[in-house]
Amino acid sequence: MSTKNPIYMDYAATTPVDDRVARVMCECMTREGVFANPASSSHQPGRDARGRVETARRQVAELLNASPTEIVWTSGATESDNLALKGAAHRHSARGRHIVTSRTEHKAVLDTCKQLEQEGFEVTYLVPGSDGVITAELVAEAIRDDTLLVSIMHVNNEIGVTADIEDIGRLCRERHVLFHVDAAQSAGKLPLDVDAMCVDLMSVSAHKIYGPKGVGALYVRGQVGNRLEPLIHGGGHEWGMRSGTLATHQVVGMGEAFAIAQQEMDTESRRLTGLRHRLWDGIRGLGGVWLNGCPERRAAGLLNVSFEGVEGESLLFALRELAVSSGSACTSASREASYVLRALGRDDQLAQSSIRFSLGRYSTEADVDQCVEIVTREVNRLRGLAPEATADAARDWAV
Amino acid sequence: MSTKNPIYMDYAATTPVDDRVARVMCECMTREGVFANPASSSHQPGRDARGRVETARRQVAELLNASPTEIVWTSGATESDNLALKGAAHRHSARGRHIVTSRTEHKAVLDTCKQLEQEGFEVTYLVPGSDGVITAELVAEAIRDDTLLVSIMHVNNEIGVTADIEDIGRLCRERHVLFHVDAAQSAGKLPLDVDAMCVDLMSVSAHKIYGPKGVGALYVRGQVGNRLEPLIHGGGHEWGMRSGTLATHQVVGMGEAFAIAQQEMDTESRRLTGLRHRLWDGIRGLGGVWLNGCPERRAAGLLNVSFEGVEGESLLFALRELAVSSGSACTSASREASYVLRALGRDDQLAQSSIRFSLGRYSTEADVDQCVEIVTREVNRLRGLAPEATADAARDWAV
Amino acid sequence: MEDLSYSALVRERFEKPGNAGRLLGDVVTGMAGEKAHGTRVEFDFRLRDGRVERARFRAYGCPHTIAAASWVAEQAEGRDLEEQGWLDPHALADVLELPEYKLGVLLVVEDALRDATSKALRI
Amino acid sequence: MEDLSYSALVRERFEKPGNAGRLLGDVVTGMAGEKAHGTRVEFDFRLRDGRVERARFRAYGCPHTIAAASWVAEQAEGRDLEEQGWLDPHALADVLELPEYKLGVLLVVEDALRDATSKALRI
Ligand SMILES: Cc1ncc(COP(=O)(O)O)c(C=O)c1O
Ligand SMILES: Cc1ncc(COP(=O)(O)O)c(C=O)c1O
Repeated sequence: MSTKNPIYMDYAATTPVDDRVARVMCECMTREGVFANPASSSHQPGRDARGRVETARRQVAELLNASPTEIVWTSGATESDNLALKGAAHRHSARGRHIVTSRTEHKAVLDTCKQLEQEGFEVTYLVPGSDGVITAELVAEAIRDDTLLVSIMHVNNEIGVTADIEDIGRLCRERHVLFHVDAAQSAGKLPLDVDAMCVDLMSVSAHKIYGPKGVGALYVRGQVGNRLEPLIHGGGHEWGMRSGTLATHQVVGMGEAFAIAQQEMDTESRRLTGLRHRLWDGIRGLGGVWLNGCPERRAAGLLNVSFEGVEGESLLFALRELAVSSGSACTSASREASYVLRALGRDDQLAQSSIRFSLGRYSTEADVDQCVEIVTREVNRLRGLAPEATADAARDWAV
Repeated sequence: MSTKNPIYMDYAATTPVDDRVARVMCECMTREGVFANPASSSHQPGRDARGRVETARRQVAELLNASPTEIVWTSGATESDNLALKGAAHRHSARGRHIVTSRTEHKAVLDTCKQLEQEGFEVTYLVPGSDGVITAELVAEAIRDDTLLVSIMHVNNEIGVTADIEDIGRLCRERHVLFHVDAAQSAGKLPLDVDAMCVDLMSVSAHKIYGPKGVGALYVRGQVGNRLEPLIHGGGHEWGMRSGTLATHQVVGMGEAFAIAQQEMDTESRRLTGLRHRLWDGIRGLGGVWLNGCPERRAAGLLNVSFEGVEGESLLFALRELAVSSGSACTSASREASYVLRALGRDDQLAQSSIRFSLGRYSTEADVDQCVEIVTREVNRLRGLAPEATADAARDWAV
Repeated sequence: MEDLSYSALVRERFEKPGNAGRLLGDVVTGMAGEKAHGTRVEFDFRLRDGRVERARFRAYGCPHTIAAASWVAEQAEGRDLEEQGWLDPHALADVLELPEYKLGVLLVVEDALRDATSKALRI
Repeated sequence: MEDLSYSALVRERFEKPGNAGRLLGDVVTGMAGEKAHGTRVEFDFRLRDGRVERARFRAYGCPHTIAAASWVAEQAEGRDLEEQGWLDPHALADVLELPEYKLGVLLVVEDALRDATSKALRI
């Protein structure tokens, strides 16, 4: 079995840069290209670079239905999440010191919240139902008079389930609470509209949607000015909210990636939904498999499945012809089960025997069919090696 | 006069990506390349990406004579400076709450210090002599019992002058004070050795040395572990000091750029010193010109000159066949004179009539000769348009 | 996951685990571990003249568990039941090039072997 | 520096400023501004029959200053000294497409013109 070129099914972890995006990036790198510093306003090459940066800003703004002056470039959604939460908490703590988020958020939000707790903020972590959906009702129960900010992700990166963003947004608007949405997994995949969604802050990243890694943006509602306390000081770029030399090729790549995604969203989303159904239909034939998260409310290309009767590490190794993510963080000494799957109520053992398949722009029917074949063969093989389900094991599966 | 392709003499602002660097970056972007997430340890493409990241880390470490586990990837020197100063101040404030830096530091350090002052830290801003050199004596006078950190840049980005880094480092080591060096302008241009320099923290950037914009690193002395309070939380990448998906193509580009710079440093430095002398010899023929900063202790390619008798904005516009930086920050309504030149004692008017010429890898003798010709022609022309030196003006020039 | 760089022997045994399966008829079965804790190992022994004539294993666990159980089942065949302690988990860890933190799974394999052996001796 | 996008007229006059220089002999010189503040403008007028026969300017300042001084020197030629207030800085700002924050430099130009005119009238 060759593991040279596994079938890539980890688009939720990152995507390759689209060739069209790579092309415009390469125009902004070398001597022949637009390489100058966009902050070098004293000469034409610098102003040319600034022009490219501002075009990209419009492209990103358009996808979110925002104004270009509301887009702040960052180094990725992790930084955007940090800037949104810390920046709002530090700037607006007079409004209150309570934050609402959920247990199934990305670590970029959770670890930032933990840091804010250290600084004296209070955080409520919502627990979704077994379908993984964070509803407006859950949020409504948690909002208090001193709630400053609600931070809920749009599409969960592990299970692909979407939250009730518009309802939550409306609620936050009514209750005069700032609303941050981590849209790293939805930007370019689901329609976004910061007005319709009543969003005040929205984090996006380029590399989840065929742009480069290492660049993202934060949407910040409102007029130009210091609306957030910056994380990174030094010269006052980006309306004082984020200093540092702008990486022209990176933001230009992000702009192009967002423009392409906007154009192709509808057809691509239908195509991926079809592929995902084909994949699930193939895998469920195995029996003893569980779909994690609500089956309907989900991003097109993401499928997270728990496999009964096979151990997680062996499953992952057996599937090494596939580039997929597992339900456990493989660190050297411990195999911690996914905190997202555990929040949904999966027990450790089943969470560890879970695989996230995420499809994308270059996934084909042939990939899916081959994937189904490999999964079927290997899960059957491993189950064949395993002891019969004992009373003990049966208890495990009754989740 | 065509301004289509001005002669690029702004290498201190940013450099184009070297073709050799662009090539390795392109290997890590598209479908055919090493595009996976370096954090995706569950599959081979992810492990391949991690491998490339770690090779790059060794390349960067080597240039600094550091160990790879002491290199933390960031989005650039601005972030590195912020992480170094805030990270050390927040983690080690028990050591004291006093910081020593200089008036001629980059805004990434100065604005960060201002922020720390807001938080209750006390900062001493050293003022160099008219040669711009920050000496160990200056630092020694400022260090107190409660001094936590000294932050001094190696090469000044506006005037190219070098600080007494080794002496300052030895002093800090003796006094048990942390020592941060902003080496954004010296990495790859002057020999660096974190041990010989007794440096605890060192900021570097890729785009000043023919790598990509948007990636940098912070050297953090010592054993693996949370040595600094992170700015950006979320998953605990980079030994907990900097979270976020690593941008493979960016760090790989930085690694390659550093490796190339290390190889070519000696010959290139001699070549650029020659070009700089040629440029200065040409320009000084004009008369009424002042070299800013110490004439000897400087980075090879940087020359900052004040021109008497010509107004800054007109000078810059007249020199638009050259891509150079000016001694004033051109913002729409105000033309603030360079705070660095002012710290050296230049008055506002002369500071505004200053030009930074910075040469680099693609600068040629022909470029320099053409530059001298243009500068001579235009300065003479503008001086010809100006009123004679009045008593008032003569006073100006007697700086 | 540089840690998932399994040794050649582990890979081979994981792919084509010798002595996997179950023995029918007159066998003793030793077992140890719990699936809920990630590792479960069972050995079937068919005995003849105080020896293990045939041995088969079943395992739920990581690749090292499967490889180790397969190796042990193979090595058990033909051995005198009185030969105790022939399995040295540390030596096996060396053979399979196990990372240290995986020693625990070998102890489960060893327990299952002991269980089978002691049941066999009791017959 | 989108702000450095000078209008075509400013560019033209900056490149080839008409009426630059100095008049020798019997002239009046008006002046305003200080180099130390970034703008200094001087006009030389040669008079004949109560008119400005020739006008020349010298300027230290931004491109707008140079362009404006050149324009004013050109426009001044041939004018009756008694014709006051022909220079409307706001109108000139429009002609040169000056950004609003640059109005200050036009006032210096206007002051220099006034100074020259009033000196001329006093002769
Ligand atoms: C939901 C979510 N938020 C944040 C991030 C972090 O984004 P980045 O990789 O751009 O730092 C990711 C992906 O890694 C994500 O899936
Ligand atoms: C001395 C110095 N420090 C810091 C920086 C900031 O680096 P970066 O552009 O990578 O954010 C620069 C250049 O911009 C610099 O010259």
